Amino acid sequence: MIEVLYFAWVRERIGAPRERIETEAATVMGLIEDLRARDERYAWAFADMTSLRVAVDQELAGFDAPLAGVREIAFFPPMTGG
Amino acid sequence: MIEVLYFAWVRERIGAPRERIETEAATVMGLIEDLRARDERYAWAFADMTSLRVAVDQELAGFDAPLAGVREIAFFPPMTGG
Amino acid sequence: MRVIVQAEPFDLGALSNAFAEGAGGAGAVVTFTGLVRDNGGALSAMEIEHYPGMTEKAITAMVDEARARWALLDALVVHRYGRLAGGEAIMMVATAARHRAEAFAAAEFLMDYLKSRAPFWKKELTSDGAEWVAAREVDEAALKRW
Amino acid sequence: MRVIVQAEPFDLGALSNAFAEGAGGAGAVVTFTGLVRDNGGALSAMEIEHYPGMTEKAITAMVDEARARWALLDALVVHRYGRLAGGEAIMMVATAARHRAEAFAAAEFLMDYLKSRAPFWKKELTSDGAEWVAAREVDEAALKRW
Repeated sequence: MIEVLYFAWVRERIGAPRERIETEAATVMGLIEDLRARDERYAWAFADMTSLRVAVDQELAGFDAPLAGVREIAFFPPMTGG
Repeated sequence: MIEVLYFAWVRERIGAPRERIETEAATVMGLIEDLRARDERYAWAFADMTSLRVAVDQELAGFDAPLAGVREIAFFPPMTGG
Repeated sequence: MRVIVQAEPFDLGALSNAFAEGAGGAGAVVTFTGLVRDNGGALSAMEIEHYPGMTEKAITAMVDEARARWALLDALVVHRYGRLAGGEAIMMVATAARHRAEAFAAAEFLMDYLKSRAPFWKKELTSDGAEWVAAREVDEAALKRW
Repeated sequence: MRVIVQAEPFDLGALSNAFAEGAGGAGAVVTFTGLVRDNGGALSAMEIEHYPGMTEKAITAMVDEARARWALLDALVVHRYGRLAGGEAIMMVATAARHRAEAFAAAEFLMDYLKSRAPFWKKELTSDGAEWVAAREVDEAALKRW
């Protein structure tokens, strides 16, 4: 079970700030493909990968990051703080 | 008659903050040569031209600046504000 | 070194004074303050979302990186989240060093990283509706100079 | 736009708050504050001489030049003269612009010019005696980037 978090318009498209997901995917990209297949809300949220960022256990990561031992994944658009 | 002002160690070497000087010199450099010839305090103050700066009527200028029509000349070391 | 993430407004003046007084041996203090731009009254508010848990960790890592690059005597980062009105201060950065070059460079470095690597997202609320602020290419490009 | 040359101490915090509040439409405010470095207590005081008459004129010309180069919404320069104790603020610069790049660049530009082109001279008063601060080559070199 992985805790999956969504922020900003990713959260709005999916309609939830977080959820617990059971996955057999080996990487972040595998998880995204699982989610896309699940529902069109996910397909919409993950449509444009260039405007998507991911954090694995609260550190920025690449889509090829492995999921083994990971507790928390977050998906969000490019940051706009400051 | 030109009002001549001295600042920082130039003032200390000459021993006065300002004086009125009658000069026939055509340029700032001519005035410096007049002053150097006058007294060793001036010779000491104007010994190293690379560490000397001049303002003509309150604007930074070169040593070749003409004196015609000038009311105020100031001599000082490189600025160290900020 | 202090990192503050809060919903409440902060007092730029009080924080600046305390920072300058506490920066023993410093000759230079630089502050940057980011404000909600009030575009002729068109912007009514800004909503800032963040990622609790990751936010302070990410900012602390940036401050540590700044300290590794420049001889900083002190650094402060404050960033708000939640709803802010036009003209309100969103965040501030302060750096203290012996000379100005280090203080300026560290403040700009922290700002560039905060803009594009700290988990904050801004939504502009105007009379036309709400819209997520898009990341600016110039902000991503700014990271390349460090 | 304001240029203040005074012997009295100034309140960095109060000036920063007033500046940020008055900078309508600004998204970015940068301040720089120069402090008398207290070298482990060895420096007892600083004496700053200036050229009344020329000082405000020279600083105003620098601010005008900064406004010509960057789209500044506001700018402030405060510089003290006379005797200052270790840790006291010597001067400050504040700039306001829509985006941070302009505010940072203008503040650094003003600092570089103030350091080497505004008629101020500093004398350090230590337990070893009094000594005029020598101009640093790095400060003169800093002007070349603009």
